[in-house]
Amino acid sequence: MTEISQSQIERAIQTTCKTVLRNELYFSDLDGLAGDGDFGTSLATGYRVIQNDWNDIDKSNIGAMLLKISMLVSKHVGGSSGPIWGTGFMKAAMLSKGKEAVTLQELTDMLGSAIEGIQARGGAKLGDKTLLDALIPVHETLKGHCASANPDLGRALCDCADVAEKAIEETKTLVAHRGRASQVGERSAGTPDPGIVSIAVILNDWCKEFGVERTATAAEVLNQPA
Amino acid sequence: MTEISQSQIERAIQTTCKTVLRNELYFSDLDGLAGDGDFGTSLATGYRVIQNDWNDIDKSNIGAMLLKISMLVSKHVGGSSGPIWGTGFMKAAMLSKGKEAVTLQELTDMLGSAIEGIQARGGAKLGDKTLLDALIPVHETLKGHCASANPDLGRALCDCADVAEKAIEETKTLVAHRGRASQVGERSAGTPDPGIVSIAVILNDWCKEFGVERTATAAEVLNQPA
Amino acid sequence: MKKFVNDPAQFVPEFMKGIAQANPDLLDYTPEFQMITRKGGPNNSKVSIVQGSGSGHEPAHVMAVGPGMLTGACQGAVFAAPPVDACYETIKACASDAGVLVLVNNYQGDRMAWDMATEMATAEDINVKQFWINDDVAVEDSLYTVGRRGVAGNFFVIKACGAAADQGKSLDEVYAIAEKVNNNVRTMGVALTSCIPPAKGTPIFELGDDEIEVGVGIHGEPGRRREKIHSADKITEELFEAVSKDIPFNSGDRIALMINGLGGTPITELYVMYAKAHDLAEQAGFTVVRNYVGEYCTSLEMAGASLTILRLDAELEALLDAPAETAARIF
Amino acid sequence: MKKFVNDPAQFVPEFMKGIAQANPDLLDYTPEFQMITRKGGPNNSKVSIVQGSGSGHEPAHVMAVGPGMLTGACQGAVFAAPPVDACYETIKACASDAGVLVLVNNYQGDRMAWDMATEMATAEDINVKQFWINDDVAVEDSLYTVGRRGVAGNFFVIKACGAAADQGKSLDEVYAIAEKVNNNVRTMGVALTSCIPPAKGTPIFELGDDEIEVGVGIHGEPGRRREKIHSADKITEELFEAVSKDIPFNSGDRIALMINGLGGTPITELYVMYAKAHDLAEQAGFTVVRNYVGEYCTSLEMAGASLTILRLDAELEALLDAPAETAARIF
Ligand SMILES: Nc1ncnc2c1ncn2[C@@H]1O[C@H](COP(=O)(O)OP(=O)(O)O)[C@@H](O)[C@H]1O
Ligand SMILES: Nc1ncnc2c1ncn2[C@@H]1O[C@H](COP(=O)(O)OP(=O)(O)O)[C@@H](O)[C@H]1O
Ligand SMILES: [Mg+2]
Ligand SMILES: [Mg+2]
Ligand SMILES: [Mg+2]
Ligand SMILES: [Mg+2]
Repeated sequence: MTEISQSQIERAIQTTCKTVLRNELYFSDLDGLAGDGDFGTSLATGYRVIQNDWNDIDKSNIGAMLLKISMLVSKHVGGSSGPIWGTGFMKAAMLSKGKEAVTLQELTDMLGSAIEGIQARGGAKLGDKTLLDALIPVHETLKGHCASANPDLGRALCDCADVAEKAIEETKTLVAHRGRASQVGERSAGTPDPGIVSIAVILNDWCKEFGVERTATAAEVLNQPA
Repeated sequence: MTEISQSQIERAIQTTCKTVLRNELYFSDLDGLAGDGDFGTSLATGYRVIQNDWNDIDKSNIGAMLLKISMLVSKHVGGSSGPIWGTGFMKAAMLSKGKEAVTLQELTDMLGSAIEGIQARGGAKLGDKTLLDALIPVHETLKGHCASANPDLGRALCDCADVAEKAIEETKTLVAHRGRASQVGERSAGTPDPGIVSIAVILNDWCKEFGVERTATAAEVLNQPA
Repeated sequence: MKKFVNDPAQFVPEFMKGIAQANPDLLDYTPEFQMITRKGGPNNSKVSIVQGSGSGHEPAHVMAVGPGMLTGACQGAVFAAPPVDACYETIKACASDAGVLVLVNNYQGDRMAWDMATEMATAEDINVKQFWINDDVAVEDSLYTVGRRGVAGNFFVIKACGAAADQGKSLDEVYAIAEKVNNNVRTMGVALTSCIPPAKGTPIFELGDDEIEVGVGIHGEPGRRREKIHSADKITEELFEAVSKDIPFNSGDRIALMINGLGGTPITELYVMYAKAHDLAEQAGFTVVRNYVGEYCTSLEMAGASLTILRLDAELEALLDAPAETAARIF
Repeated sequence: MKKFVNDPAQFVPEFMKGIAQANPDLLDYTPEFQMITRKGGPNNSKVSIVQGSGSGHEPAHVMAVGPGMLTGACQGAVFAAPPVDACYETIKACASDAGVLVLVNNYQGDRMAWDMATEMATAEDINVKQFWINDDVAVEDSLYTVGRRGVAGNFFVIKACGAAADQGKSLDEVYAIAEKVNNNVRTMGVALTSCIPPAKGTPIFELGDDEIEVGVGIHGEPGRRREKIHSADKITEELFEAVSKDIPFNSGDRIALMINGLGGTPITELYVMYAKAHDLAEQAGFTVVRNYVGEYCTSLEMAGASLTILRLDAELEALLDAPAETAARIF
């Protein structure tokens, strides 16, 4: 079955660092519309350390690397994002312990486990207007590709970016039920969720990094700083 | 020699109550231009009590009455105005102890003693831009009238009102050297001193009360609320 | 934004450094985790009490560390829960054979961070219990699925638990006291102005020149409603009504009464409110046994106040009476 | 103007009522003279310390009454000296065979009121001495013919004299301590915003969005200059420089260091300043023996702070150490 190498995962993470740092203010501004405006800064604080400490991160295998990343997040990211992203990396690390490559099925399971962990940690479900509203459809998409005889990684990534982007628009009118945005009640309706936007933007940047052609359509993805 | 009766002094004080209460905000606004804006309120607090307690004030003689008024001021008027006006009434009371009428000379001496007391109390001298810059010329004017063979009370009052009014304009350009206004330095130059204005306004109202014809000319006296 | 700040990103570490420098005999400061602990660390025969939350509520959290109060606390960025590791390190630094009670205001970010930290500490055989404080009556139920917020009532939970722990009570006993205080304490706040988080540089919300936010949260969360400003007495009545009807408190109750300033309101205005609140308490048949007027749980420089009522019994009265010492002090 | 007030004319009596209701075991309140005295009155074998000034500087003045601090104090309207009678009644209520020390900040209105009150009391054979506090270095000389202003250094004069009096020192000895503290204490403040006296309803002065007033007075009097805002460190340096060069203080001095909030500035910003001031003190070779960060002498809700340095000796250190209790308290 189609494999994803450790070096591909490393590239994805390095790309994510750049995406998050470039969007620090933009993500915080989005969070400011209905939340407390700390999302971009909290996330960037962690990814800045990942980028700076990149050479010191244990890369003996995927699991070890993801575990270390989860630890850096736990140490440096505050707010709700620390536990959410830290839990996600931790769960993915546990399913990739000792591995130097993972199959698409394994990657899909890693994401599934991350989603379960995030749900257990924060109690959010689909439709609560959190980044799970992007991650869950992405996970479903990956499951679909796993089921095909000879899955194409590029096609899979492109489809994931599409569903994440779609989630932005689809959840915009919802009222947030989790996180600080949930405490402004109706005021959160009509604004995009910064967590969902961040997932869509990251996936879109991955497409670019891995040479997967795709045209973003959501304003929130197009608007991100160059 | 020309006498001033206790009832005339009572009328003058009652008139002063009305003048001060009517001008509470106006005097405070003037004080606000270069000071702390409490002059009108501080003074009105005292004169309101004098007006309300009027019937209970000991009127067995001029001295007893002025002593009681000095006590009411000491009890109710704060800021610099309490000690200044309280001292003035106290000194005047001491020179009119037991008297049911005073000569113009005695009245002049009462004012002189009040001025001395205020100077001893607050250390201000002529030209420091305080109400002494009105009271001292008024005192000089009274001394002049005393020197005449048969002084005319109405003329004397009118002349006093004139010199007090003149003091407003003459001191406007000075920098205050006493009171809170002195702490704004140069900023006090160009604004009239509220204490001087209050003396001019009171004397002008006494003219009206005692049927002395006079036309006020200073804007600050003309501007007072009707 | 006009504030005494240098680099807004360094605001929290800089003020924590100041607190540490000002209290060398009382506190230890670990900059790596924005953590402050009692000088000399935990006492193995006493339960430790720890807390940690976003910054901006001082003296709440790190300035509540000291004898008779918290054993240790860590701070996140302004209004953001601390990172998991800071929470974990705080538990570890305060680990005691008698156990550790994590006593935190109920917000999602804080809950998640302390949950993870507690799991990590438990995995290392540290005996940890958690308790979530949620005294804010402003938000009744609803949408706000993480539950009611913890605000100034926090002070009473810490004070009572800190005293009980220092008296040698067991972890279960201290936990029971936390429960008792939390069950008997209610708060509601009102904002006259928003605050400005230094890193954000702009107000969290906008209020008109004549508007107040009734039921505001300590991070500037909206409350029950926005209204035209009215007299101190009327505002105090509204807070008193909402708070006293919530449990409800009953005639004959012995109470502690707190008027807490949100950061930008001078003490005199708090006493104007206290005078009214005290009268209302007496009219309601409560006996005001203790009172607290000042800043206990703030929201940066927000102008505003909250009113807290705690129902007392002999045990709680004795615990509030017990001596305590923190960085928040006068002399 | 958004404040917790009812009728602005009743602001002072209402907050004083609140202070009294909140401290029934500590204080007596005489509304007629806006006067607060220690419960039980003066002790005939101890010197009494009294003070009184305009309101708006709380906890200064009436909230400084209590064991180890003032025997009594009275308040005028906001920023206005109290009426003479209030001063006289305060001296009378605190009259002691050991004598009364009137300890007041140096402002014209206050001086005149206390001068008259002192004369009246002396005429009744009460043994009264006066001492005028003038620690503000902002205004150097000049025009301001009533002399330098008294500001936050006030706290140290009260604390030391209060302790000395309670230890049984004679009137002359307590007076000598007031002199010693005043000779060794210096302060300068800075405002980020103006305050609004409730009865006035408008700001005392206007500052641009990026301006600060360096050397501001506690009634909003102008200071040395108006400048663009800069970092907390730079502002603290400027205050430290002005204050420490004034006496001057010398390397090797043992000092008490105070960062005093003017009313609207949160405690965290004060600690950012404290961190810098502490470092500067160490660099200057001073030993910071005691420190005070919080509100001691305010200007209503003004955002701003002042920095105070007091040079210590063994006697003053012991006096600052002595126990004291006032309405300003945490627990
Ligand atoms: N319980 C939750 N589960 C999953 N994601 C969440 C949850 N709460 C918030 N989020 C996501 O986190 C983002 C906000 O992160 P952050 O600003 O760090 O948290 P907070 O809301 O506590 O300030 C939201 O946009 C949302 O996508
Ligand atoms: N030392 C003084 N001697 C005489 N009059 C004074 C003195 N200081 C101030 N005044 C007068 O008092 C007026 C202000 O009174 P008030 O506002 O009560 O005092 P303060 O300046 O202390 O606020 C001034 O306009 C001035 O005329
Ligand atoms: Mg957020
Ligand atoms: Mg004035
Ligand atoms: Mg947050
Ligand atoms: Mg005044």
